[in-house]
Amino acid sequence: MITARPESVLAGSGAVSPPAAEWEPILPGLIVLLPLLGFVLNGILALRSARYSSAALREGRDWDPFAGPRPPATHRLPTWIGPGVMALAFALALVNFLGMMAADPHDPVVRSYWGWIVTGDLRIDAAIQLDRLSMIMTLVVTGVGFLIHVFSVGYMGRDPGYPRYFAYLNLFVFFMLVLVLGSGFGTMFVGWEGVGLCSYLLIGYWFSDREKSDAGKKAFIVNRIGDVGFLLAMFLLFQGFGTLDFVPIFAGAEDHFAAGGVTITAITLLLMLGAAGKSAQLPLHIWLPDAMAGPTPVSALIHAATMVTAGVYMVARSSVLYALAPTSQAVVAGIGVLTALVAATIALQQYDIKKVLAYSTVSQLGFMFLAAGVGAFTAAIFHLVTHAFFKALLFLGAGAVIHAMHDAAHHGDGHLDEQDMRNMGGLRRYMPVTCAVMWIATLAIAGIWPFAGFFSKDEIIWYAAAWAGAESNPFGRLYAVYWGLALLTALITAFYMTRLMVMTFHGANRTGKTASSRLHEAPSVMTVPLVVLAVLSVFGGWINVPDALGESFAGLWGALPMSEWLHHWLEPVTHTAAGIQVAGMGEAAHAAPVGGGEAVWALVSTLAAAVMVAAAVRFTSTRRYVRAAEDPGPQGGLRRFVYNKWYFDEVYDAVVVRPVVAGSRWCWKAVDTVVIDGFVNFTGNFARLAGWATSLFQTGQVNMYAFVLTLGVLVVLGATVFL
Amino acid sequence: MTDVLFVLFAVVATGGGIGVVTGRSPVASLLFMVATLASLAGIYVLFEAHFLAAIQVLVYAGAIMVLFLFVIMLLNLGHDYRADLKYGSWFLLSLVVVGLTAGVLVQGLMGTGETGLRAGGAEVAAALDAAVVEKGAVGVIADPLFTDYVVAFELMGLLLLVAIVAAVVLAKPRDPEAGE
Amino acid sequence: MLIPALYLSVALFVIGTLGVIVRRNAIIIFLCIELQLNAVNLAFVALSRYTGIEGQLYVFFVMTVAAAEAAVGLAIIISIFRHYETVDVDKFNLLKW
Amino acid sequence: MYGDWILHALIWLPLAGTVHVLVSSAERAKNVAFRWSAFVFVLSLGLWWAYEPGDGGFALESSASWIEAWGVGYSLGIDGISVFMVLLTTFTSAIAILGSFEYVRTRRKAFYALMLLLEMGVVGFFLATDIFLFYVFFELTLVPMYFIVGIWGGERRIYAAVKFFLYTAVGSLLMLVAILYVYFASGTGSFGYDAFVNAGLSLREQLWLFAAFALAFGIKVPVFPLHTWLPDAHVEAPTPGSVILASVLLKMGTYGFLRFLLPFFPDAARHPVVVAVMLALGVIGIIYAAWVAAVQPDAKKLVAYTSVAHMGFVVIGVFALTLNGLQGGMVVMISHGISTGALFLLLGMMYERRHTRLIGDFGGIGRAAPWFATAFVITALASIGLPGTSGFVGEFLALLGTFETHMVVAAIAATGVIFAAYYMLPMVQRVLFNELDRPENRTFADLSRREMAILGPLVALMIWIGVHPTPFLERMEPSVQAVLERVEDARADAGHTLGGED
Repeated sequence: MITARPESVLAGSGAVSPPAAEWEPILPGLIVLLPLLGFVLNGILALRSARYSSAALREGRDWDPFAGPRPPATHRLPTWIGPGVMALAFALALVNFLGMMAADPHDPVVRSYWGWIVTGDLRIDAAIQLDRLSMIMTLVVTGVGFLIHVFSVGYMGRDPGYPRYFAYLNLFVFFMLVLVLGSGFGTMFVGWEGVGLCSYLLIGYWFSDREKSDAGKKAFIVNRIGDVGFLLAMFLLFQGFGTLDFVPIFAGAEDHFAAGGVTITAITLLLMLGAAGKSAQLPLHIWLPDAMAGPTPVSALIHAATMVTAGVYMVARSSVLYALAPTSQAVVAGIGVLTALVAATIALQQYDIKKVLAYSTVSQLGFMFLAAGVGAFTAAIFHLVTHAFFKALLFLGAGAVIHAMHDAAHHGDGHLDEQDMRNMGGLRRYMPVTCAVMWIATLAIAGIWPFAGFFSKDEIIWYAAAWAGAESNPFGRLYAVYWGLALLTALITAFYMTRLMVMTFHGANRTGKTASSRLHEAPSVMTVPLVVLAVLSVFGGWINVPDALGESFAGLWGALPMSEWLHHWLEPVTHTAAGIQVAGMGEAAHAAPVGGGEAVWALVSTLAAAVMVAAAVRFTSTRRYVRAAEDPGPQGGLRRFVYNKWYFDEVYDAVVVRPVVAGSRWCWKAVDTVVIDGFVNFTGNFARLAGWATSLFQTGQVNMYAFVLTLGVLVVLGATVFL
Repeated sequence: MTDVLFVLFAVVATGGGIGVVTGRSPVASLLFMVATLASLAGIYVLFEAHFLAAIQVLVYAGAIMVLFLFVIMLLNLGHDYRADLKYGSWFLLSLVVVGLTAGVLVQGLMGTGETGLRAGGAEVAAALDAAVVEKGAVGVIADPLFTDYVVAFELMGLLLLVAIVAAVVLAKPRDPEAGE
Repeated sequence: MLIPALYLSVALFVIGTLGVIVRRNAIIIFLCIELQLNAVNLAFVALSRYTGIEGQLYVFFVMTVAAAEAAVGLAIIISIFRHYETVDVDKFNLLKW
Repeated sequence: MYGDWILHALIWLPLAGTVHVLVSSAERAKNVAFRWSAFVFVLSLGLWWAYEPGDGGFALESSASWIEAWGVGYSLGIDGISVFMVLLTTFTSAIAILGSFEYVRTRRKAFYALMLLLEMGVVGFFLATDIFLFYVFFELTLVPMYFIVGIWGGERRIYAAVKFFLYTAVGSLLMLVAILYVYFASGTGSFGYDAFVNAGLSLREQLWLFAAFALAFGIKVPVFPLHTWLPDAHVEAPTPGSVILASVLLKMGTYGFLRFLLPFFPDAARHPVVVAVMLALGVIGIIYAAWVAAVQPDAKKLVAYTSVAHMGFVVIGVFALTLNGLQGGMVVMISHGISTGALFLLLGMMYERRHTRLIGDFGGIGRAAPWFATAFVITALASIGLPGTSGFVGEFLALLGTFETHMVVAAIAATGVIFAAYYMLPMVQRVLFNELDRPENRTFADLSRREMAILGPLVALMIWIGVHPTPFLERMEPSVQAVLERVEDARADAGHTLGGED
């Protein structure tokens, strides 16, 4: 049943292909299937428990599964099933990863299970591809996913829809793994839309709330706009290659397309449209902040660590194609850096703790696209990984804060928005662990040495500079601008993150007297994942310490064999793209950055970030905040403009949504009802009118009938006789 | 001789026909009709159709006309003597149309009939006469009726049966008590 | 004699037609229809001398149909009369709905 | 074991069922009808194995003379295209009958008799290989549907039924003229399928005849400007009527495209103007219907318009004249039959419970009826073509096939994917999600066992076709290929035809 496709032999037939060590993955399909199993089991439990709640609803009483001394089995079992399958999947992924490291294979291993769509010359297999890139992603998805599942046990433990929550979450991981492990664009698209579905379901998890289910819907529809781009790109690829599998496409792309040709540019731009939808990049970023309506662990898993990075993964996966289309790369980088900047400015003025983090995510994703746009695909993946660690940590930390605020709000005086930072302040006293780990994440995202974000973000900015300086880069000046914007954004990032921390954890408490007495640290089932993620946020960056830094700080780094480990690990995946880029722009692309060595830049940027952090601490802590209910909101044009998210939603509403709805109404009321049905009914009425006119001849007078009959006979006879 | 008789019968038949149309009372029209039927029976004899002539008188002039007469009397019609003939422009118009129809028919007869029909007519007539001699006036009709046309004949019987039932059902006075 | 008989047939037929068109009394209309039938019968009988015995057979059938028709038709007239107290075809228009 | 008798049985057994229903009591009618239809379905399942794809020609053929003087035959046969249509018909008929148990409460005998009669007509239509016979069955389906809408329908049922009847009749009469023209032009004195395929028509003739056939089938499909009968008929029809209408009757149009239109008039079918017109109508149908659907207050009308959009994918798939496009069109037909049928059943269940179809009257049903909501969401997702469900496979292939020959058309049609979400998700939200603010919705009963038995197989099929469509694709491929080759062969020797004419 399980057979290796012969194509796997063809893989990497490009430049240098050292004889690959034989490597047999252990039950790779099971990694994907385990979360699906979890979904099925939890789904059954969810449907069972829903029967009880709906029955109670019909009888007009409330059903609280946690009323008794022990919750029912439907609410106990998911605790073990949900995180359990994730633990197993992670363990299996880890085993396979270690096996891969040991064997160090050069070529991807493709496992095909069945022919999914097989017709004519089209063959899309239900197949998974294990290579260095997909294994890294699998580890992130299952690893971070597992931690978030564990955190969810604490966060969602008292929710009546507990089993349903885990069913969706497991289903999401399943689709995410399909996306990551799929062996071709076709398979990837299954995961691509599948995660969109789960995102839809999870954002609208509390579906009785209109706003939340609106947000889910918005996410789905905006994602679909991107998906159309993905679809069309697939069609173009199929037309070019007759297949959608990664291996033959990437192996043949160089021979097939002229660098910078129209087709390849179209393909990559369309793919970028898909990526922009999924990863919330500029024209299509509007859904992600709304998506914060979902439970906070969902925001951590889907809207920070994994799903939204799918676009980056896809672009990195298609590195060969992008390397062949410099124009598209410029567009990708431009979209990325603009998104990063816009989102960062918006984050400056938000008060909702999750909204700040959401815009921060959009901004960081922009950085990843910038990386892909400057050909630094490894850096993109590197930032993706570190971002998964520290952003998941930030979201989960925010979740812990909201969790505490939620309990406080229940006992507080009057209405209290539990996510509004103006209602927080001074939480450090109540939740020291959360505060500590979130500071680590903040320093990581701000780019302070030696936290994870420093290495990854710095690499991106460095590459942008390198491309701006590359002599034969047709868009050199553009890249210089990008580089400047990226730097600016990095500084803003440090500022708004510090603002968030100070507003939440420091200064005076604004929760209210009665409420603040209920504030508490999260239970250990939530804090342990936080601590694990904090550790990863510190050390995660060490997997790709630049050689330049390694040399400059030889004494410090000599002990670590990790120098540019990720870069080397991904080499088989990215070397074709790198080769193309080197051929196109010369070695300069990877040589000296603008004005000086890498180590110098690293130092400067760390210092700059540190200054921003200090400035933000000073600025924020000296400012007096009032509670949300009493705050009139930001004053002044620019602030209001930023606070209202640059009015993107309003503009889209006026330019897209309203015209489409109005057009729909017009089609219905005018075209369908008046024009087409008008014509149809006219023919009907015309026939009726003609019938009425003819019926005037029907007098009921027999003599008349006989006369007309005779007349008819006369005519017929006359015709036969005389004609 | 036959020609004379034919002319006589033809005149009576035509006159009777006109009488039917113009008769002032139903009974008068009926009697004119009987005259027409009788003279037509005479013409049938001239054409050697003895059996038809007989049933023309018996069934048509006798039975059917009497049925008409019964109905007229049953309904007590004809006392008002109201002229139910439509005079005026309607009559003239009808006359024109009917006249034209007659003209067209005559034209058709003159154009195609004579020569075509006369040819070969003699042998058929002779054969027919021989058959009458051989089988008798009834036999000559009965023979094909019960052989080649037996299905049609049986259907005729069925039709008559249906007609009788229908007539009974239709003419039966509706009993208001039955609540139909 | 054939051709004169056919001319007579034509004459009787059109007279009958005229009667159907211009009379109001349903029974007389009916009689005129019988007249038309007889006109056709005459043509059949005349032509049977030139085409064969079938002409006479048709006359036989026509007579039978005429008898059936008379029975049903008169029954209809009776039932109409019961309802309308008249047989003037201008007084009722059952053929119009 | 399975000989040509199976085809005869599939046509005549529903008729036997009709008689049986008529002689049984009104109470038992539904059970009798369901058993007959279930029996027919089980019998037809054998075709899945009995039909061997082979060269794509007709299998299990049988032929008898019917009206000898005109060369009319009672000829049946099955190929990779019709086998799925027949299975879909027998399957949805059984499901629809089962789904009508609660809905139909008056004149039950007549209703079930008509349902079985309808099944017979549709199966006959799909199996006939004689054009005269096909036409007879084509018209035969019209009558039961007319009565089903007209008697058991909603308030404006008469208008809807007459509209449905007249629309269809207009098209089919023109087609009859066209059929007779081909019959006389072919000069073989036969209504057999091969005689029509090899009629040797000139391009000019083909274009006119194509127009007549396309009108008849286009009304059935329905193609864009001819679609307004559909929303009315769907809204007024009783649930099982809607199910059959959407699942099967619409497929008669697109099946007609594949079976008759393309093979009979290949030169016309690939005439650039014709292709452009048909593709344009298909694309307009996709976008336009999606837009109109999105603003419907009546859930049933909304789903009715989505049918137009889905069938638009079939139209572009077919007239792209590529293997993938045709295959995709076929899969969309099957998938639409299942998912839209299921949607109509779900709407019927909503109507049975609340006696309203207005979307605004619902809200928060997901809390009151979780099983119902689950089935609804899965079906809606299949309808908008989420990968892993049947809808995706079809739309993907149809779009891919179209893209191969007409890039711009496919690109525009692909936006239909967005608009599918635009019409479907708001309905899902407003029915299932949002606040449960109406007290009468609190007692909205969840699925009964019978309803689960109805929806279960449908949902399973949606997922099966979505996950593993290959058994379907490989069975239909040779026949679809044969249609395509017929069109392309004509292209090969069309040089002189084109030169000679016009």
